[in-house]
Amino acid sequence: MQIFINTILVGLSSGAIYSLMSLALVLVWRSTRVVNFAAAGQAILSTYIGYEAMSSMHNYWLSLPVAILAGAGISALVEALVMRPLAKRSKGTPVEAIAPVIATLGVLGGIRSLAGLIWGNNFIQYTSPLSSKGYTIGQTTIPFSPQNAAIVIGAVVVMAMFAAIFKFTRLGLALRAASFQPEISRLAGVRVDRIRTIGWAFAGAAGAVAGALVTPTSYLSPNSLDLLLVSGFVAAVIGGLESLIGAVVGGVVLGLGFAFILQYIGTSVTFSAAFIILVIVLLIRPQGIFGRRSGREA
Amino acid sequence: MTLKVEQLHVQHGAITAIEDLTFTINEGELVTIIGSNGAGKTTLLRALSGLLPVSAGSASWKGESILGKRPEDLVRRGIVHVSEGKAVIPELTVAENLELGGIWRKDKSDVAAATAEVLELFPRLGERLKQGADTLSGGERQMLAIGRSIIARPQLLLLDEPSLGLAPLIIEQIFAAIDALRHRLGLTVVLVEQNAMSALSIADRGIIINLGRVVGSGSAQALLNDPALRSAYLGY
Amino acid sequence: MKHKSPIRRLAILLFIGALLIAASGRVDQLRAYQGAQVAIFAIAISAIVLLTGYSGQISLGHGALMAVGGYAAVLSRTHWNIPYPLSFIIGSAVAGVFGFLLGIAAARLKGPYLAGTTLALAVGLPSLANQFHVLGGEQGLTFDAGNVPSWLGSDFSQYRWFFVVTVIAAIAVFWLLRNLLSTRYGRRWRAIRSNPTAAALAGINVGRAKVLAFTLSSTVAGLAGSLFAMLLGLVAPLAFTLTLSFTLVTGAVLAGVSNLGGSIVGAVVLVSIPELSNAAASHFGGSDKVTANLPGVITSVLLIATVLFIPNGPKMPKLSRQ
Amino acid sequence: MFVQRRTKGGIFAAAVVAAAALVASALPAHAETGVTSSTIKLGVTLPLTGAAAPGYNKIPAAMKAYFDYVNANGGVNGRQIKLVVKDDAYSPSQTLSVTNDLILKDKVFALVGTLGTANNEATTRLVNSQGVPRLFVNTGFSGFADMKKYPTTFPLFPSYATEAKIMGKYLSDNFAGHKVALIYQDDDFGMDALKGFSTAGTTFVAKIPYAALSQADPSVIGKWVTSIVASGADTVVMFGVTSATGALAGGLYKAGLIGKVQLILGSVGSDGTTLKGLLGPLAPALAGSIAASFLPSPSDATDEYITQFKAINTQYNAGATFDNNVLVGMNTAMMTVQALRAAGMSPTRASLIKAIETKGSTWASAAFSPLLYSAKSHVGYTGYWFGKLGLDGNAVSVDGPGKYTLYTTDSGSGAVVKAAAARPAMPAKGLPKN
Repeated sequence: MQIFINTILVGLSSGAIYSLMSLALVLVWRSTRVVNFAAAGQAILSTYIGYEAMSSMHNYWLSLPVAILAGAGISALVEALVMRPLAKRSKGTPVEAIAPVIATLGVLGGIRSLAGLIWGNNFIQYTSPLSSKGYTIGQTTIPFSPQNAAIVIGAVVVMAMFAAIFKFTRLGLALRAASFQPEISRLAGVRVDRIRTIGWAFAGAAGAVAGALVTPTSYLSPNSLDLLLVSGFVAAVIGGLESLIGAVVGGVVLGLGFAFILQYIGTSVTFSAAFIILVIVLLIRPQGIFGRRSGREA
Repeated sequence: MTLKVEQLHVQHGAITAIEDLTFTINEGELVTIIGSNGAGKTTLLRALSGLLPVSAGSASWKGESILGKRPEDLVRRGIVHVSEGKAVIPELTVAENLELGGIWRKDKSDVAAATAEVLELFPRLGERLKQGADTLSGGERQMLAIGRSIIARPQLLLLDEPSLGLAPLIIEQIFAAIDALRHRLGLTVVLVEQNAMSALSIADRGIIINLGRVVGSGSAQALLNDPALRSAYLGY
Repeated sequence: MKHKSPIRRLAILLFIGALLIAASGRVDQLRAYQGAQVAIFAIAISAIVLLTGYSGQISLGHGALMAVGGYAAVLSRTHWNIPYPLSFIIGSAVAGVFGFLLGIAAARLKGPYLAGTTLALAVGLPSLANQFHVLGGEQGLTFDAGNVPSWLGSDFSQYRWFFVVTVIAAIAVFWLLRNLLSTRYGRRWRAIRSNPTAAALAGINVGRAKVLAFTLSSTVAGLAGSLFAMLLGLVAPLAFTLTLSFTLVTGAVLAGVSNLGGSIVGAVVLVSIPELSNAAASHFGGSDKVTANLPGVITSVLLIATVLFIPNGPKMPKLSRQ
Repeated sequence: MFVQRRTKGGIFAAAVVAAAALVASALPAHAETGVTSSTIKLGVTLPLTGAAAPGYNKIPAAMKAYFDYVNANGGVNGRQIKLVVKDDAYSPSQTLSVTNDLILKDKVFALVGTLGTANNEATTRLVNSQGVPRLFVNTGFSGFADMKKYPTTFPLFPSYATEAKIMGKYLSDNFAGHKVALIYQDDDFGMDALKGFSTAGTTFVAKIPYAALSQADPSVIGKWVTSIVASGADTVVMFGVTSATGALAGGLYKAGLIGKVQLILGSVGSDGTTLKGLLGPLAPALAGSIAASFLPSPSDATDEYITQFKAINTQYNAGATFDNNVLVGMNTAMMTVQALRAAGMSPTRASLIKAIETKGSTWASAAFSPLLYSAKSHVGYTGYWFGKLGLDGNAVSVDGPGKYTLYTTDSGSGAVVKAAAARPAMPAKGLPKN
């Protein structure tokens, strides 16, 4: 019983971690219909900037907003300097759907190399004042720590905040309209270019939250978020790509599925587990848990 | 105080879609552009609304050039283009589609007023405000597209094939609505139509283009009565 | 445009191949190796072009399909001691069967969902080698390509021989694919790509055509994997990483995606960009951090610039410029 | 006049030819690849970028620093050593590509310290066909000692199987009656270890495999801890890479198990400095852990090898933090210098290999273990000592500072022998005179 509960807690806490990256990917998908593999790179860079901020200010909480602003800025730059010109140039060509994917991979590689160039290919600690020691209930220490709680709160806050922006604000309406029908949106007076950049900036901010909250549970290196990118993308697909709630639910489904497979089936399928979970979900719902049936193709 | 198009030239890759097009439309006029498929009608509207780059010539609205401007800026100057094919966003609700029409406007009370006018004109939209636009019929979608454009308080309305794919009864309703709107709001309207009969029935004038050039023009009445034009472009 | 006959195509390809093979005697071993790399990449990229450019499906998992082909080739050669050209055919066939099964699942998935599934496959599949003893674990299994045929003479280097083998394979693949694409299958795929709904209305079984495309693409990827095993002399999980899958899609984009001939250009660019970056980086020098990471920065900048400025691949159709 | 001059010229020419012939007879028929009258060029491949890079990327700079030091002191028989470093990002196909460059373009004399099992496997065909010596490969895979398959390859590190067998002996000597759990990487690295433990007859209450690099995922760490708790283990053997050791420490801390579970770490994952970077303020969580090593502790100020290497590091390596990776780099470089010296005034690839086979076992190196090089064996080190990690993350021998007890054995079924550690003295100023 204890093992079962622990497995659930492990699944939930890692699910929250996947959710944060998943949110960053869904936010970009919603605003420009691009799977942004650069998200991990952007989050790495913003986390390094957060690390620098903490080194000079000696306060994790003050470094958080720095990292988030940096993440938003980096993401906006990537959109304005690379993705927007590319979208215009590749429009109507056979590569329209996948050239952006390649561009984001290029950005990912570039940022990783840049981070290595500046900070070196080493492990760096970016620590939070929150304990990573699990809460103690009676005699037992459960595998859920204050830092995990911060991650869960972070995921929920990011999800709720952006869901509210999308649902209740004019900016949110413009973001949705611009992603579904850019041309009609422009004809309705939406400044689509600017709106897309804002969409990317939001995603960058979400990614920065992911990087800054997750890194204290492990370490920082140019490649330290690589695995999270894969889990985050799989979680986003499970959730249906469109929906922010789906991103979080997808993360939790993946986290729980992963924890249970590791515990009860074995570690021999560690890297295949994501594939197995994804196939099961997509066999039942090819458009993901919260995806629209009419969702357009990438 | 007019829409003035002079020697307009639009290149579509290697194909010249519009070649040396010149015409003038006076304020408050409803002019229909008639021509066969591929004559360059849609290209013309897309060029005027800033969706397509123009290779030569000039176009001005109220004395100011409208070329080289982005569509979202032209909307702010009162030039609103309702593009071909029931230009609504199916993923949004009816209410959201309407809200989008006034999203850039500062005067929120007037947006509310304009929205009320649209709902009065098209009561069926009012009944379906919370529904997704993808649940609407073709005619309702066209109403929604036109309604959204009205909330922007346009001066010059560019309408592309509002009758496309609609049943005759619905077409009649749509054209009646367009006619009512232009009179009530004092709109200048450029109406591109294949369905020349219906278009001419509400238009003041018609301009006939073919292969990117103006090949004829005249009052709606005169065009309807010109047998040569009738057989060549009106199909009867 | 007049269609070239299959025979004429073959003649042209054979002529190009003969030229290449003759030229390979005039370059050093290093270039011969890179030539073989280009040929293998061209085959693997054409697999993606077939899938993405013709049937409109996206795969981020072709590295895993190459792994299937490579492992099958190595195992069949080691355990049955068959000649290695035959092991290539077995490698292709096994990858094809695998691709058929995957294709059944893939046919009902749209763009990003398929991308996610194939990505998860690329991450998961190669690591399975550690679970089954027969697959050799982390250090992998060696592929014994034997010696260069003796009638070629003693100064015919092994890398030059690999170049000849891979060029012949590439010619065979290009010829077969080219002919296939001008049959009704090719037309069906193009129809599906440009408008799946219209294709379905026109009576094309979209699902079946997509599964066929996936199967064929996997077969070609399996061949590339077998040749890769030969060139590398081994199969190991680390040789078929996610990076390889990403590299192949990158090559396909550089190839213009819907252009088989572009595969070769894409492959050349893939092989030459790292070389250019290293050459450029070596001019700067500096600390270890710099020398290790500068090539990566330059590679990424070149890649982004290439995608940005030649988004439609090498053969940009002149008509569609706006 | 004219005739005379011609005659004189003729004599001069004849003299030159004769002299040249004399010189030529003293030299091999042709100069060896990578060797000139003033230089010897060597190559190394290892991950400088990518997930596997941290830690390992310090090795080449340390090797270069030692070579620079030797070069500044006259080089090897008058030749300066040049090291060409290539990044393979830990991908075997990249290893082959850059090794092609090293052998066919840069034309190195030998490869030194190339890292990774699959990576070395991928270049084996090339290395064998070109007869390139591949010295002191950086992997514990026992297979590379197979002289038939890898005639020019010399492993240096003890094999993982050896390490596990020795650890098993240590456990039965010191932890009899304890409940021991094992965490291992479920690839060849771990399989070799399982083999060693099974030869030693060690029994575990739980064996927890994990896939390489999966330690970056929180669920995997959660699973380790859950399994440890469920098994009731009071002792945990970690046979993984450094980032896995770090992740385990984090997981145990999270579960409140620090101080309740005795950790025993394999040599691959117990470098104190790297662990400190990984764990930051959590680093003291590892204090009290027992670690197996074959090299002395990088922090042992009483060790003559360490103090000498540290001095070289300060002067030639921009004072990089002296850790196990720097030590490995310097030690490998010092072995290489001795091999090159022993290969003769006109070293050839054949003479280099012969030199190691005939004299390699006598050379000075930092490890306490003997070297088993001979004409019949390419096995390098075979022994380990055990240390306890302090609060600073550095290991101190369990027998007290500077007192090393060495356990030696082979990769097969041979017995584990316990002895006081002994090794050749550090050459004066760290410059071999073999």
